[in-house]
Amino acid sequence: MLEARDLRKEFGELRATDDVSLTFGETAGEMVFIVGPNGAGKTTLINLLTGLLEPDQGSVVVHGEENGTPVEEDITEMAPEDRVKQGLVRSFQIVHVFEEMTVRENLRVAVLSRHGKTLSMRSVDDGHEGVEREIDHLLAQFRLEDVQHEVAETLPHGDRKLLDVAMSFGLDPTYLLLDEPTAGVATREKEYVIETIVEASEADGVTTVTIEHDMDLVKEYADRLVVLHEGAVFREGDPSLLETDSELRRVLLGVDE
Amino acid sequence: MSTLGPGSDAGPGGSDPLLEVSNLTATVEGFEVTHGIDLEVNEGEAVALVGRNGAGKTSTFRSIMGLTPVANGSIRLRGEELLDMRPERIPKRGIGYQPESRDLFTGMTVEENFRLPVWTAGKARGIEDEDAVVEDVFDLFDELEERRDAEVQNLSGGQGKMTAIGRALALRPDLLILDEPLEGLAPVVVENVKSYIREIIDRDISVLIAESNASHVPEIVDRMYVIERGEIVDSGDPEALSSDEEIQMLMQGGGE
Amino acid sequence: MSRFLVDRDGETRVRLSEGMELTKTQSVLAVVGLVVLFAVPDITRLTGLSFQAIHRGILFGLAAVGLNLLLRHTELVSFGHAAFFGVGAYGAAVLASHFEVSSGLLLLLGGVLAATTIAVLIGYFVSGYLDIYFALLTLAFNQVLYAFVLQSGYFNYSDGLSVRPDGLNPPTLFGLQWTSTGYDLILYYFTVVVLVGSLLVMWKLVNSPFGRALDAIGQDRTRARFVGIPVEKYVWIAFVISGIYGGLAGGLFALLQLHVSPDPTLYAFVSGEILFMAILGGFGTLVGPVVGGVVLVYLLIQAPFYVEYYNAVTGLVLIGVVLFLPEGILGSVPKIGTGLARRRRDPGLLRDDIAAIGSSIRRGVTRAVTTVRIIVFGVN
Amino acid sequence: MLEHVLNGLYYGSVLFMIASGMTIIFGVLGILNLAHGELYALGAFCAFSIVGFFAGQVAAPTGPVTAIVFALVVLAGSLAAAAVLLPVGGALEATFVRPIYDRDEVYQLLLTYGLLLVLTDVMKFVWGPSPVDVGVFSGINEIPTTELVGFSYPSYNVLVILIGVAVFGWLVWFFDRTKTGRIVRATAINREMSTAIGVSTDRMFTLVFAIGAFFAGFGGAMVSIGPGSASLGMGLRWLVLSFVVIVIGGLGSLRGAFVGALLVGVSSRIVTPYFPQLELAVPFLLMVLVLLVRPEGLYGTWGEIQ
Amino acid sequence: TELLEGEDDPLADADVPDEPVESGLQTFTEGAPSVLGVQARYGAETAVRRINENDGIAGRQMNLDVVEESDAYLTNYQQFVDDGKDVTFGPISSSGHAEMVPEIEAQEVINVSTDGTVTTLYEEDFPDVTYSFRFQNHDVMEALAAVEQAVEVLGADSIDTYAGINPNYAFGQDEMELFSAGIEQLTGAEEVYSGFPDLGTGDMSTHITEVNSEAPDVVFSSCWGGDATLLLEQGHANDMFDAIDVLVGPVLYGSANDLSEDLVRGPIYSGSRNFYWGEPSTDRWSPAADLVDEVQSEYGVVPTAHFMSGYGAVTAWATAAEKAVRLLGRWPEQEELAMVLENHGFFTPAGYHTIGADHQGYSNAHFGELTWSDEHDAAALANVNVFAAKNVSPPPGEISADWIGSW
Ligand SMILES: Nc1ncnc2c1ncn2[C@@H]1O[C@H](COP(=O)(O)OP(=O)(O)OP(=O)(O)O)[C@@H](O)[C@H]1O
Ligand SMILES: Nc1ncnc2c1ncn2[C@@H]1O[C@H](COP(=O)(O)OP(=O)(O)OP(=O)(O)O)[C@@H](O)[C@H]1O
Ligand SMILES: [Mg+2]
Ligand SMILES: [Mg+2]
Repeated sequence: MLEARDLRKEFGELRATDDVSLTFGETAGEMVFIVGPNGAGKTTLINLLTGLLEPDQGSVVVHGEENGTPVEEDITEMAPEDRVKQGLVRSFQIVHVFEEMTVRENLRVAVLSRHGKTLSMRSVDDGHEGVEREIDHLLAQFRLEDVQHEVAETLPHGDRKLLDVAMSFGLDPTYLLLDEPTAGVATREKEYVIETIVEASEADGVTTVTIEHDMDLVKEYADRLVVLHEGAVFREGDPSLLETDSELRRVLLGVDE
Repeated sequence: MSTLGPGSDAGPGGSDPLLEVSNLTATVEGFEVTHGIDLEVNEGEAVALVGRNGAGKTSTFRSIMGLTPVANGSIRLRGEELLDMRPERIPKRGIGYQPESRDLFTGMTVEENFRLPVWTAGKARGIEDEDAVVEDVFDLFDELEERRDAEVQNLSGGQGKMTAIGRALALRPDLLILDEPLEGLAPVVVENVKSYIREIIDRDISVLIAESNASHVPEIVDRMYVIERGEIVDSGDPEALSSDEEIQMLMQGGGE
Repeated sequence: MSRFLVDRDGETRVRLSEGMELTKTQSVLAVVGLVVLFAVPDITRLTGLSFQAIHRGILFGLAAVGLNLLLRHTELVSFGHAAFFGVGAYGAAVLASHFEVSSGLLLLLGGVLAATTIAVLIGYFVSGYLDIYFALLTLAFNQVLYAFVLQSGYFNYSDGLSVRPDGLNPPTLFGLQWTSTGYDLILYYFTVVVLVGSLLVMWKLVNSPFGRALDAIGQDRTRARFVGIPVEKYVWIAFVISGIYGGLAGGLFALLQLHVSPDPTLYAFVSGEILFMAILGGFGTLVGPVVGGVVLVYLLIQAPFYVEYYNAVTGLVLIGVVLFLPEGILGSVPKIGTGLARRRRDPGLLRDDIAAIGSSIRRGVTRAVTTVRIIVFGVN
Repeated sequence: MLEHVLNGLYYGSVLFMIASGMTIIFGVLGILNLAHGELYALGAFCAFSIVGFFAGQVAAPTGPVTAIVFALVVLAGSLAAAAVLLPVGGALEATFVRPIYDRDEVYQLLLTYGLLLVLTDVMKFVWGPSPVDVGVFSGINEIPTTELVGFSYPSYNVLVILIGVAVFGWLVWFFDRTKTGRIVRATAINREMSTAIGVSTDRMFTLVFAIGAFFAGFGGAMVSIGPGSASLGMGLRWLVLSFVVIVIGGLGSLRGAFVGALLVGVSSRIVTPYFPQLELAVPFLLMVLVLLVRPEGLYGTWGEIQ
Repeated sequence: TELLEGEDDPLADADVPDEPVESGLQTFTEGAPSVLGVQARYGAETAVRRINENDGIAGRQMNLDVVEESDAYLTNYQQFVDDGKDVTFGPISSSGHAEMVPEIEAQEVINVSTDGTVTTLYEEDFPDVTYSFRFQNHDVMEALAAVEQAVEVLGADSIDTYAGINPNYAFGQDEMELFSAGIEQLTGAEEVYSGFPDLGTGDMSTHITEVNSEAPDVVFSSCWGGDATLLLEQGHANDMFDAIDVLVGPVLYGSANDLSEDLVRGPIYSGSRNFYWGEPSTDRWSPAADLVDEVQSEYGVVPTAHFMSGYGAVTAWATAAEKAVRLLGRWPEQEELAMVLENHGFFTPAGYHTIGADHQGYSNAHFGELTWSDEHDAAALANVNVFAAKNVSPPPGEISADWIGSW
């Protein structure tokens, strides 16, 4: 279980994250969606959880179990790469991929890293069979086989986004934090993405936290909904809130009822 | 008359279209991204270019502004070929451009972002009273009035979009090109921006808009083109086209 | 297919070891390169080219190969590689003149160890910096080191130290005391062996997962971090490796010059030169920096013997490479190759080339004249 | 102590004039111009010829009034010398630098290094291989500022400090207050959008390069009419020091360059008498310290460089 | 020829090749140190020109190639040897010379260095060499001549404090050390400040300020070239010459062509190396008497000490070669010529020189007051003192520091 405790982040005057306390993955394989208006602090929250930003206050805690007794570890100070090793993995709203590598090479870096092989001196072309098979699997999962030898920077926007998400999957996450994984992805591919997320959470018990603007998707897939507004948690609960909570509908959708 | 009307050298407005793009093929880093685009914007008309991500809308606009190399074709403004022109002359001929990403002049205030085009192209656009033009823009976007001295990087998404549109307007353009002016905005903000665009059109400025979400389009424009894989596949009345099933299928890939 | 030939992508390749394969053209080029390297002493005797200058160029080229690990893969521009070159050289010199160590190999080892230590230290501080801040921070450490050596009696100030353990004779190589010419030759062949070995190691390195991780860091640090790569640590390791190459080159340089003083080894401009060698030869290639090293050193050292305006000659060569060989000397070879092949088939293209060069020169001149006119007379 | 501080301010002012040109070129064009030191040297050589000619037209000073006239003539001469750098800088930018803006930045390094070497030999061709000195320094020192300061101190140094402050003031005024300056800044921030509002970016870049060259040349003129002389290779030391200054100050920041230059100047002049061994290392140690504490330099960024 | 007079000329019958002697000089040909190097080049070229106008060396003409020494001393020397030079001259740089000595011994082609003033080079580092020589007088001589001059001007009793401003590299540090040793030995004076501005710096004001505040009796400076001009300019501007009693600087005079009339005012003394102007007397020996005019009309400058370094290095070798031919009846081998060069004595316009058994040059040292010469439109020296070689340089084989200690 991943927990945000009283997280606060300020940019000058602006409080982008305002004492947020949340837990994710109380039940393994939970699918949480984070929604909220532009500038609500969604991305900032994920940045704090994954270590891209340091909170001004509060902590990030991972709960686990050791010999049957629950243990908690404060990872607020932990470097992002070490969080990744703990299974805390993310994708980016603004695509971050290795621009000059092909799709396959991009995935290879992720998979090699997961296997802890990045210090190996064995040639990448030979003898990392398991790795190559995993890459093939990822390529198939995200329908990227056709472009596997294309260089990332020449890909259309949608494919780049897919690649970004695919790399996160290649890291074998326990907690997967996805920042608008479907934004800018065409309808058909959107479904692959969501389905892959569902598959991961159901089959592998991955807890996913997804930022999403498309309320139809949220309604369909969310186990739980978190609404952020002006940096703070505005609502938390069942996705049906989107239909029933008029205050929420006003803030989020601009619908006055 | 409003100082925001078309510039002094507005032509007699005969049957010639204001902007005529024909057989345009643009290249990005050696790749053809549009193939033989034909489109027209007449004086006082609002036209939309609609298509999904990667269809070639931005590339077409950038070609018009001289920012993306053109392999083939012609782009004429009132009959004058823009392709032979150095890119910085194009705004001076009367095209104002709001790019897809905000691309504001960061570190400068909102007001300065409005003054800059007047300084650079004011003479060519026949602007005599700089302040009047700037005040007019602020009149149009009165939310920006109180943010006048804010540096633009501190603006919210909606305010930034408005500043980008206002900067294009400060040129006193004859033709305003808006690349996805509604994208990435909260639904509330979308409504506001839409009404501004209608107001601009009411001031006799021709408008060319790119949209990846066809649902907004009928409320704003007179006519629309549908672009797919770098080619114009359809054009006509926005209401009719938007309800067309096939077009809807095509558009579903559109962004948020 | 035999043990040494493999088929990949429909092409037969020569396989050196696991994961190290060369295409046919590459193998031919490699063999030719090796033959030329080993024949340098004879070639220079026959042609009157300067043997010493080529030897020196190869050493700087070796340092540039190390620097290129940072430049090409982590995309960091180091302006401070003379630090390792210089410390490598001084390491050897101190052992020879203060401790009278007479074995050349021990001196070299000492130099490399010293350079490694310095690289570990400097790398610790700079590995978190990017772009020009990285460049200038490395430069600053380089200059601090230079100033320190220049001020220090232990290093004999600007006069530097001799690398002659007994005061007069060069160190022993492989346990033997050689005559002057013999020493130069043996040292040269030793250098070539070291060079080839270092290139193979570098090749292995950049084609390993570690090399890919460095590429990843260079292309997107944030992403690299979020696939679990400890970015600073890896940059640090790469920095040290590239420092070791610098130290190795510097140690060999000490053995070649037999005297080490601060200006030719430790000064910031030497750092610049090492960087320029990598770019000149083609920093996108493995061997390019060596070519760049030989070319630049040769120009810098030998041009004064032939022309009065030798700086301008070197400068024009560099400008020419930048404008006409966009990937550096070696990096542009494939393009030139295909270009030449096309021209052989269609000589008419040659005329176009000449016309193109002519018009580009004309355009440049017109632009410059217009500019001057605007600035001077304020009119267009 | 006060004298050491003044010495530092004097040194820092010269440093600023050279570094300011570099920081402008880097801030707007994104080019780390290695040939900048040679532009500075060129200014020094031009000052030798032009100031020498000007000064030859007036009699050597005999009293305070003639000294002031003399100083004005010399100042006019150095401005004229620096003005030579305007077309030179512009032409260099248009012919050599412009074709490579879109290339990998390392090629810019190699190209400007090539220019550095060529410029050196151009100067060798025009002025010969040996150093030259106009020798008007003592004439300017006839201006009686000594009484103003309250103790014996060279008037020239005071003059240079004043000029340094004036140059800084002018640059800030130009980039912050004038329309052209604001347009240049806008161009630096976003090249494409500047084109889209009608800016000729080519011309702006040429202008900026020319201005940068002008200040390098003016700095060179200050050194050459001062106690120093103009010699081939004089630019290298200042090139490296300019790097240090603009990095300490924060890339692309004029204010940073000013503060950085004065900081380097004053600290090295105060430290030197007590720790003579540190004279060479002080600027670099200062830079390392500043960067370890503030990795982005003292002042934020200016222009498009992050 | 000038070099030999007499009826039965052993040279006429000597077995000497026809082709010209090939020689190479490496020196600083551009930039700040060219103040020294260009003079050395002029000197070497003048010597060669005079040799060739006078039927060469035992009938052989002499060619001279010049190359910039930059920091490629070793490669330069090797290239000269590869090109088949019979002899090489230079460099000026001290570290460069030190670096070259063993290589010269290995290549066995004589090199006569023009400067290369590392004190310990021939005393301790290479006491027993064959092919490597240094024309320049033992560099201890310049620092000690400066000591003697200071004592001569002020008197040993009135020198209580001294200071130094010297360039920040081995030469400057060596010179200051020697000067300190000498002046403390002679007067018991105390060092109050010693600063080392960077070589080729643009500003020395901080050191001058410090000297002013200490107001020592004597300031010693081994600054040369642009640094010398800078020191004098800033010294005047900061009224340093009011604060101190004398400035002694052996290499200041090297900038004779760059100093202006107002700069040489004040208690400034220079000279030392192979000074030849007015002292030694030039009126009876035409090679000396014509020299200044010849150089002025040929190059537009007055010759300085480094001119004599170039001139002397060439002359040392050429006269020795001719002596060897006369002795052997044929052109000597390198080794034979090297033997002749040891303890070889010869004249230049700067007086009589010998190359000691330790391979370095010895001659009288001269020191005088810096003045202005309207005739030559350049700086000159007046009231020149002559210090005999044995008073300012240790005998061959002795270590300078020990020798000074024994004063
Ligand atoms: N580095 C920063 N410096 C200053 N302000 C920042 C920074 N990063 C984010 N902000 C501000 O913090 C607020 C929250 O930003 P955040 O990116 O978390 O929003 P979001 O909810 O992800 O919005 P969107 O849906 O538009 O992506 C915004 O007002 C933003 O402008
Ligand atoms: N730098 C580039 N290199 C290669 N291809 C590119 C590059 N930039 C754009 N493209 C390609 O050009 C095509 C057209 O892109 P364009 O930006 O014009 O589309 P668009 O219709 O504006 O899409 P969007 O709705 O996402 O803004 C796309 O297929 C894109 O992948
Ligand atoms: Mg976000
Ligand atoms: Mg677009």
